[in-house]
Amino acid sequence: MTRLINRKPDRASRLLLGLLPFIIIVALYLITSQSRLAINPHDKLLPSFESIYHAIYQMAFVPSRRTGHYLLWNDTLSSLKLLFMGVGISALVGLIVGIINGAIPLFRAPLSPLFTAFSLIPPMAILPILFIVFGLGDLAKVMLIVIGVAPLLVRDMQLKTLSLPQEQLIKAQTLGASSWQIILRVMLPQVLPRLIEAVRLTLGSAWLFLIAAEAIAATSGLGYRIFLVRRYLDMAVILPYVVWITFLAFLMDWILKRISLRAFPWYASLNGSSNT
Amino acid sequence: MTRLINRKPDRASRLLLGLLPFIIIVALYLITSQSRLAINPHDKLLPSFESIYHAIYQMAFVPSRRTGHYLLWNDTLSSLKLLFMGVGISALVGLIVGIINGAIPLFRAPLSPLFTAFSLIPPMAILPILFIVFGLGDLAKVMLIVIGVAPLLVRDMQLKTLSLPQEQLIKAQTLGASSWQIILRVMLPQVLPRLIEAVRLTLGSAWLFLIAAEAIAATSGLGYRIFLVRRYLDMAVILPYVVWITFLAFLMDWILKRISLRAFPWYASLNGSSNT
Amino acid sequence: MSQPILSARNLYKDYGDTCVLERLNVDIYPGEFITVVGASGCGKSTFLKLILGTEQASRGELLMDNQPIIHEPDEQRGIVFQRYSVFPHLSALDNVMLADELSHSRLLGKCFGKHRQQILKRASDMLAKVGLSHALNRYPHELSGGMQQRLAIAQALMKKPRVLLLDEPFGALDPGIRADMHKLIHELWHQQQLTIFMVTHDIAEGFKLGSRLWVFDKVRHDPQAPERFGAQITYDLSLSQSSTLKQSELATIQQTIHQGEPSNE
Amino acid sequence: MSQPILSARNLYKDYGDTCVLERLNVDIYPGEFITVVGASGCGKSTFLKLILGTEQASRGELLMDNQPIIHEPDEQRGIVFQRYSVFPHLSALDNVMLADELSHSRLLGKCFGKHRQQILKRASDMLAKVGLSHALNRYPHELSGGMQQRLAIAQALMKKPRVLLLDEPFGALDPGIRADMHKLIHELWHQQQLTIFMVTHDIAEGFKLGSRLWVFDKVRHDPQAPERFGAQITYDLSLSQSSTLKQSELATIQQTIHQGEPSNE
Amino acid sequence: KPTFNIAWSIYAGWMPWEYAQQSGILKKWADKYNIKINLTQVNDYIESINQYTAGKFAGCVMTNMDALTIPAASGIDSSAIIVGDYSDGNDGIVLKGKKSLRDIKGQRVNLVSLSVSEYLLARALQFQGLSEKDVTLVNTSDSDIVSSFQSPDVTAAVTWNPMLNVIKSQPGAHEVFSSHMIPGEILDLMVVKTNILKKHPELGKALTGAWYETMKVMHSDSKQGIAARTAMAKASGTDLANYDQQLKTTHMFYTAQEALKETTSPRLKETMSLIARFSYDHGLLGDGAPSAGYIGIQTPAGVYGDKGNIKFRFDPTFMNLAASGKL
Ligand SMILES: Nc1ncnc2c1ncn2[C@@H]1O[C@H](COP(=O)(O)OP(=O)(O)OP(=O)(O)O)[C@@H](O)[C@H]1O
Ligand SMILES: Nc1ncnc2c1ncn2[C@@H]1O[C@H](COP(=O)(O)OP(=O)(O)OP(=O)(O)O)[C@@H](O)[C@H]1O
Ligand SMILES: [Mg+2]
Ligand SMILES: [Mg+2]
Repeated sequence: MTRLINRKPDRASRLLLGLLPFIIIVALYLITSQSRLAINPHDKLLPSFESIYHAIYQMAFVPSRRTGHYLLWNDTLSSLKLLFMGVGISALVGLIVGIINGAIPLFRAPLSPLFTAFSLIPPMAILPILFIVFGLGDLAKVMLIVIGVAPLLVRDMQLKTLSLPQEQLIKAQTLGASSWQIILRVMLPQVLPRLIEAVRLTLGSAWLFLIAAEAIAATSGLGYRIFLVRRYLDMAVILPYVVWITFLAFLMDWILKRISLRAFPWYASLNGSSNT
Repeated sequence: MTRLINRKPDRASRLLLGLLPFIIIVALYLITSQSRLAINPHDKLLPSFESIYHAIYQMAFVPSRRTGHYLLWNDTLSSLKLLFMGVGISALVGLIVGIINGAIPLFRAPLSPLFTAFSLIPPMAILPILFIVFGLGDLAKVMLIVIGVAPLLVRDMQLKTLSLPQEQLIKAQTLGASSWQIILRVMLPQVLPRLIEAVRLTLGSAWLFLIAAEAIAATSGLGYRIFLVRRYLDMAVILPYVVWITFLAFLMDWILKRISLRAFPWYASLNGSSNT
Repeated sequence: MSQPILSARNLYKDYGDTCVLERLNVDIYPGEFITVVGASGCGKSTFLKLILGTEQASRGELLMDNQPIIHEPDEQRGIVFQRYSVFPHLSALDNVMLADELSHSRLLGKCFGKHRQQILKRASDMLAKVGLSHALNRYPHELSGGMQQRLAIAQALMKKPRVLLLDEPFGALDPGIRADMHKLIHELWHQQQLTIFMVTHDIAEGFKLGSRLWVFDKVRHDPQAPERFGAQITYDLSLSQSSTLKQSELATIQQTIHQGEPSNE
Repeated sequence: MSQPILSARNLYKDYGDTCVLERLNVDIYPGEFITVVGASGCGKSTFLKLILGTEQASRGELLMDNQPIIHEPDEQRGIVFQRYSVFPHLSALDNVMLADELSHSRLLGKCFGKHRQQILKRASDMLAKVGLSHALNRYPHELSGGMQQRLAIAQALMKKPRVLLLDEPFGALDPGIRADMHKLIHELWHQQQLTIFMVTHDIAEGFKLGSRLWVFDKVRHDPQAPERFGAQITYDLSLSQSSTLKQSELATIQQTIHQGEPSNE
Repeated sequence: KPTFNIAWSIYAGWMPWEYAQQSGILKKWADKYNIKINLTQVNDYIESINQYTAGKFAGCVMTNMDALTIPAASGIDSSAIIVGDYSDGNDGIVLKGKKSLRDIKGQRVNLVSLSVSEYLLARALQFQGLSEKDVTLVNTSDSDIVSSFQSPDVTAAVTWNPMLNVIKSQPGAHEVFSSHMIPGEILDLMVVKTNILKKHPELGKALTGAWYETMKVMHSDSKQGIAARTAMAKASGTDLANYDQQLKTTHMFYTAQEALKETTSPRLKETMSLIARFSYDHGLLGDGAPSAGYIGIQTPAGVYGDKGNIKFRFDPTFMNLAASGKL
């Protein structure tokens, strides 16, 4: 009679148990979908797996009649491009401003409250302003991501920089380091792995902003497609797109984790949270 | 010639420096607004401070002729109600499922992968599905918040529970604690302050989801109002609403921080990150 | 002599291909104070975990009162670790009260009213014994390292464990405080008639405190596969006779312990 | 005797209303090894910070070579803390090379080619001196506590500091390793003709290592306002004459140090 | 009491529903037929139709085109019981800095894709002998089309009121085409599920009765009429003057007779065939649709398309009752 907290399933049963909820979900979907389709064969809400498969085939492997593109790949490419630009710019801003804020009190004093305020503004509320300032092209979408994500990264990098042990900075000074050298050789390398971690944490928001922006004004993209086909309730397209986006999000997270482990072997051991 | 990193402004200059960027922003606004209004006095894009003041007065202190409500307060109340419900339910789910996942391997095996998958789905993408499943009432809005926030909280609580030193759990067992007692007296109280912290971190997303949901289906609420007047580009209403939302977000964050410091005096000292 | 409280019979412990402990055969009798020294990584903590029940033997058996030992920590075996032994979210008093509260209230793990008063009384007495009467309501983070370890000991003693396990309990303390703790644990051992099993890095501590000293070390070495053979008990000294220990032997022990420290490689 | 390298003249240090150090008047001469003991919280680290330049005197002055000391850490004053003294993101070699790299490349703080080879040579030699030749490419987290402190010392010595400040450098180490470190630091002191200022909690360590021992303690007490008066140097012993120290005095010192530890309140 | 949920969204021609609810007219008629009607405002027009299709509402306001492409294409048999108005300039194409529709060639056009806006654009291009290939469509949410028009890189937009009015009033903006030029093609309807209507004809009666009473109030220039229109203006987020201007470009059928005339004319069938073809060409009838006439559309003048698969009906029964005063 071991305690519940001490009973540990072995590898195989863990795998099985892990698959279980997904199998249940799929089964539930199949049952409700079939019962709905039995009543109304035109029902689009919970399409059968055949129609979903057909839709995927159409989107991924048949060029669109209107544009000649393979829609799924085209949408993915265009979304990923914007996402990478937005997240890349945010990371750069977060890194530079965050380190400067953390390192130099004279910069921190004016910039820290500003970015704190920025990080509290819900970006969706200022969408109209964004469109007016940045137009309707890709720039506005990238900027929405940047405005939504960069202030968070700035704050995180600033905190991380500030949390470096004071002892290290003193030590560096006794070794003759200038402010610039301390930033470059002590702060920057120690803050980089945390940047990757922070980017991983904000990737969800970045996707969110991208989809929201694409829903509002776009000519392609994963979010665009979902909100476009919403006009005729085409769940056979929406569902695989959602799964696809989820998979992409998972993949990116995984790749970033790998990179961090590879590039900063000393980090994982310092900080248990890196395997979040 | 002290190093830049060692030059610290005193309290007064820190305050002044902190205000500086905000003053600059206001000044810039005034200048561009005036120059635009000089060209086109009907310009709605950057309204003068008088029109903004007038709009605030109308929204906050004159009862609407139609419904007899003070619109601003009415909107605030209705938004806050949904926000609290959504965040409250998420926190509860996060706490309960998170602790159970963290404590009991047999539950963790099936639930952890499920919630990880959930946390990767961008809620905006399934917005259309949500409305169809949960209808257009408050439920759908609350559910959007829950679906967006709860999986993150579950994962965070699970990690926090798992990160409790193994030594503590062993110690509790040598004191005769059952699994249930360990959850109740060792895990729960130690995880609670982290819950507050996690809620603070996800509050921004919660606002985002609320505003997005209100934009699609609502008859009152801060997000609703912004989307309603957006059609007329009524910046005199949008701008104060954005500032107001930002202020509310700040206030909530501040209150949660206070509560945590008060209720869990032992936590701050354990964990430097609580003054985030 | 009385029945042994713990006995290892041909005990092996492997982690995968790594053999950590090899063919241990040993008895521990009630009232003994066993101190254990050995190189870092030689398996001292592992043996302690076997007694505690958080690890299981790979081969052979570990008996408590001639019964196979329960494979889960329980109230018979108290433990004090080097760190993390007290609950940071409970005041000193609550930390010590916890044990009784748990056994009196199976559902809530918390007592109220008269019950609580009784438990409070017992806990205060125990805290007085370890010299913490003045810090009843402080949280662990408000206590110094030494005070935290006193608290951990008080907490463990509330259950009257048959065996008290200590894993380098004073390793993180300053020398002065360490001496105080030695006095305390020695007193408690006598007063409460405990059976104590203590792992330490400090050989002087081992000699000073224990009634019996074990040295863990590998007897056999395979240069190609260092993980092939495990550690055994190479010295088992009854410390009443320790005066007869030869100076050369002492030096050997000293060296044994330090060979695990990488800075001397 | 030569010119004092450091001298305190009527030195006071207050934090707000709390007086930490009170009217210090003292000289330190080149080549001295000063060990400082005193109760916890009595201001030992504060005095060290004053020398380091990270804190400034409230009244009076602190002179280095008869000049007001620079209010910022610089290359003349090396430091080793109890923890966090090495950079976790650099290998042992990089940690030690850092000092030279910084001075050769003002812009990048990183050297390449021939320069790098020279620096690498110097750094390896220094690491050999502290016995870390076998761990050149390991990261700090792969080193034991003792090895990390060796690394920190090697790192600080690369700059040939005029004063080497040590704040409880061995406080977190096990007794065996501590003894090794004592040997090392004593050798380095002789070889490199350093001036060392070392804070410690272990009075035995203080006596064993230093050429001069200070005891910090409050002379005056105001029971109503304990923060009113600061600590002074109550004993200043030249350890060549320490044999003349009376047994009773030693006991007093011992007691002084421990009165700061809350567990004895 | 049987209860029915009806959805509506903000649009000049549908604001009377809000007033009918506010003023108690709707409740009066519901009580008369002993039913309960819950009117729900949905901020996002498309979402309201989706909800109707998914089964959350018994009825919903929508245009003729959306009624065909969303509920009917999803197999939900729907009946339009009230033809409220047609857009008579309420939808328009606006160019920035250009005055002729021809100039639209090669531009990026911002509009809500697959909506009546795209239909309007397609019709306009037809007039010019152009096709949709000559422009690039940028799907733009209706609530953001106004703010996006402020940015210099947006030069062409198709939208409806109230956004159209705001955009038109921008300096340099010219309306080059509007629904005024295709009268009667964009109809605004009250659509109810056919099976519910069969079971509960009193729902149709109550809705129709309330609608035409509201029409009467709103059409007059009496104090009450102005008050009613002011309330509608407020509810849509604007003022009376602006709302009246929007009404000018909305051809309201203030009486049941007018509405009937439009509904029973053979032109309706032609219009619907145009729309069906447009929808088919754009894949709005679903991947499975073999032809434009795949979904049958019943009008008083006859059925367009497959008679065996009628999913969208113009049902003049209730307007007839209203016209003859039998409600
Ligand atoms: N869970 C585990 N899986 C694999 N190997 C382990 C595990 N736990 C311990 N070991 C290995 O077993 C050996 C003994 O570990 P143990 O912690 O018992 O040493 P120790 O004598 O307590 O050392 P120290 O003095 O450093 O505390 C080590 O080599 C360690 O790497
Ligand atoms: N920045 C500060 N602000 C206010 N008070 C401080 C500050 N730094 C130190 N003190 C106070 O000054 C006193 C001396 O601290 P200091 O760290 O010098 O003690 P110490 O002798 O090094 O103690 P320990 O042996 O514990 O390291 C303490 O009472 C401490 O609370
Ligand atoms: Mg161990
Ligand atoms: Mg100190």
